[in-house]
Amino acid sequence: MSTSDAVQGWDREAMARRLAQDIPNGSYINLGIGIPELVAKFVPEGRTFIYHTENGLLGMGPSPEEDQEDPELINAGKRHVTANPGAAYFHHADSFAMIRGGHLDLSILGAMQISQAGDLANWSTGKPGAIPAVGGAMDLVAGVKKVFVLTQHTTKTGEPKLVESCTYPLTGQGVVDRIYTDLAVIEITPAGFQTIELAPGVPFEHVQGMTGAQLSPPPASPSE
Amino acid sequence: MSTSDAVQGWDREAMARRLAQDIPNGSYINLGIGIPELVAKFVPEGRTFIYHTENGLLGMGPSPEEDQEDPELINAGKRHVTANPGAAYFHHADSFAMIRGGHLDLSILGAMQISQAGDLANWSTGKPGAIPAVGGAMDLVAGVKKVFVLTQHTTKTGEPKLVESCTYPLTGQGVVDRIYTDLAVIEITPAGFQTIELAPGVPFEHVQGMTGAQLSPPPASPSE
Amino acid sequence: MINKRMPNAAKAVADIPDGASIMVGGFGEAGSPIELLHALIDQGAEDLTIISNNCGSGEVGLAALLKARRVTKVICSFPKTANSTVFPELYREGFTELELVPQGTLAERIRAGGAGVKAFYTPTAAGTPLAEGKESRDFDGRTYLLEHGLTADFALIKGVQADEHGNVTYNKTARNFAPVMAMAARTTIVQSARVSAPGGLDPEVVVTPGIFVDRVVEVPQPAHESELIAAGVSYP
Amino acid sequence: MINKRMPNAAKAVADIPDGASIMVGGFGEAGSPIELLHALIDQGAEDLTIISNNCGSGEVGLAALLKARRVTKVICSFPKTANSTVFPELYREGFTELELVPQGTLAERIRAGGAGVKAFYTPTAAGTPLAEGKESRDFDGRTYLLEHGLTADFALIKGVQADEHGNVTYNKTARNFAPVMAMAARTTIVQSARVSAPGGLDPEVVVTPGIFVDRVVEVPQPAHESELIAAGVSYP
Repeated sequence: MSTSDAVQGWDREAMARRLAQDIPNGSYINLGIGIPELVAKFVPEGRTFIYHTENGLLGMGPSPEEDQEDPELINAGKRHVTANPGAAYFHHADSFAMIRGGHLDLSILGAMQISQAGDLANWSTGKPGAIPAVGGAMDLVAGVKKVFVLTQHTTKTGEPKLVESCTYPLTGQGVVDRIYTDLAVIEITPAGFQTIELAPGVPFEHVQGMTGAQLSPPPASPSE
Repeated sequence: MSTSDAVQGWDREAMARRLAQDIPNGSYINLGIGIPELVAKFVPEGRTFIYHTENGLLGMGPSPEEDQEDPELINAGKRHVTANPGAAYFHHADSFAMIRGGHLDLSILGAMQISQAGDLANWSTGKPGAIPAVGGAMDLVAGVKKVFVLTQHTTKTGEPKLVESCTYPLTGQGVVDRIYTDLAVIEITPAGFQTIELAPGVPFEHVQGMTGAQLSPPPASPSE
Repeated sequence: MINKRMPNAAKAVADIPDGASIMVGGFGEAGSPIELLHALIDQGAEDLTIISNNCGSGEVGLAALLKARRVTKVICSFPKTANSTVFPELYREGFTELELVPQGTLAERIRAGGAGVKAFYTPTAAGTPLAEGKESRDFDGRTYLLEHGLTADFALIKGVQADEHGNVTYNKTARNFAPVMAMAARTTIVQSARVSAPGGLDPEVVVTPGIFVDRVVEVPQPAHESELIAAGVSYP
Repeated sequence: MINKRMPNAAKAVADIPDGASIMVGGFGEAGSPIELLHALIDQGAEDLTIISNNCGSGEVGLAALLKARRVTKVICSFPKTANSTVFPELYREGFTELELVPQGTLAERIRAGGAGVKAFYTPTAAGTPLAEGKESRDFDGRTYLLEHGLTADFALIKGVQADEHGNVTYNKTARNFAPVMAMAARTTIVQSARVSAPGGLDPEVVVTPGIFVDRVVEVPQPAHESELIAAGVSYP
């Protein structure tokens, strides 16, 4: 199975922009490392999001000017950030109380695999000899109200990431609400993967072909 | 059983002064309501004690001048207090983390009954119709490193407070380390009540007579 | 833009329904949100469950809410205080039920509720009458009780300086239960002596981050229980 | 008089014995107590258990302590970072054992250890490989894991402003694990950029109250991991 060159779908920025449209004003959001960080660049007109970084800051702002960096003002990806007006610092137990206690509205994460039951695998390949490292991923998916996955539809080698059941070690069971890929927006429902929207010019059959489990087609009249 | 008029023992202030002598420099102390509060008046020369009040202040100072009172700076007995240099305010979960986590060196409490096994009853008579109220007493005796009871040796009607086993509802089991009364200093040992010291002019037999359980006499050569 | 400011206490508590569970900050009069409580009396909700360390004094604030026969259950560590006559009468009459919880267990249950910790083992109250009916377990030769996290529909708390994002600081020992109650309630309502735009509080000194707070109402000159009682006030 | 000030980092860590368990503050380089860690390398203690979110970067600070083969076990949520080569080698070699704990569970276990909470139920990691060998229990139809409080012999943490009673404040996201580690260690050692007499800190803004701190050492110009690495430093 390999990605067809003829079908382009959304690029990384378009994926992030598409996801951002589905976030209500005033949401408290934790952005995972990588593509999820791009979401902050595409806040829709008239909305304000507040970003939580689990290492102890609510109200995270953009990267600082180069000479304004503080080595002790960083995000979960250990990159320099700033604090917006209205920000607050707190310790790790309080930070994960926000996460575990269901106070955050949305967690946006990358993924290695997502099953049709909403299981997520994104922390380990399970290969012998690999250095295990989990960070806050298991806490986020267990605690945050909604979990959106933002990821390429397939791996770099063209393997499907949306599968019947995960073969990689799980981050959480039945935790994913929606998946935003380069090809489509897909909701996890009791009946499995439900296509909500296709990227422009991407046929449903193509997405199904790139998916390792049954995919329900999008509703007849798109809600857009 | 009634208190003999001929035997005086220590008065309330002398009891508090006697107890204060046994507290090491630098101790973190929670003072119960009533006689225990007097201990702060008798800090031995050269020592500093830091007072914790469970409603959220470490470094509690004495009562303020009359026109300097803040209705929101109070102690656990709801009396106006002050904050010494080096003080800190914190919330109740943190305050009881100090207590339950064993960070306080000493809790000084009043008592209704103390058993020879170190059980303490000091929160309820258990009478039907009484309004139950416990406050932080059970947390203090369960968590603080040492628990000293500071109390009259008998009730106002002459009943012994030191007993074989408590008849009132317990605050904690096996929690008391020492008892300071008007008549004696008594340690709880695996063998029961051990007299450490008698108040000046108080015969051991008198103390035994006022006690509802076997009392071991003080060591032959007093350590004083 | 995010602005959690409410125009007044009445609007802030307007949607509290009959049967709601409400955490009320304060230890004695320190931190008692008198104006929110009086607005709740005016509003009329009844059959309430109140989670609070005390049951108020005199006939103002929390005691006045009880006196108005709006509270059918309290979860509390110390319901009787020097000037407390309202609760004892309602309790003896059988109108208001009491769940008595040791003070530190109450604080920790509220924090657990807010932190997504379902239950925890504590040594407090093991071997006492307050352990009756509770699951216990021995670890390393000591007995611990299983206590469950506590949440509520609403929290009413009192800050000193807040901002429109809901960040809050407190005055001295008025802090007490407020930070953990703000975490544990589905809707947290704060009255604060001052409310600024975002940026008015140093992020290093915020005690309750705004994510835990839903509504903020400015009450510049809050009443103190003891002063109302001394003035002979009986609310309403 | 109470004065927890120590003359220097070497004296502050002098009594840490072989086999000690040590909580080390910091998330990435933010809050990493580099000077205390370097003093511990100089001091020579070995067979240490380190409890920390990461395992350090480059060959300075915590990574240098590992590289000196002093650490036989780490309890950690994310042992590999961009510049981390030391831990992977020791782990593959079998010299350093790893107990992997989700970040929030690690923080909560440390807080529980400090707060006298013996164990607690959390939903994090239920149904994952990190639940293996752990007790689980269903509440209201959801599965929770039983996690145990974590304590240590020592904590090494980094503050920005402290006083001689041991009250501490932190710099921005350098706060991270320090306040809970200070609670959970039997001996807590703080390096702080400034140390004042009692009264130098507003009681309202103290983050770690002095009761949790045993020793304070002033380190006015603390090094940053990234700057040492950029300068090619390999400690010692």
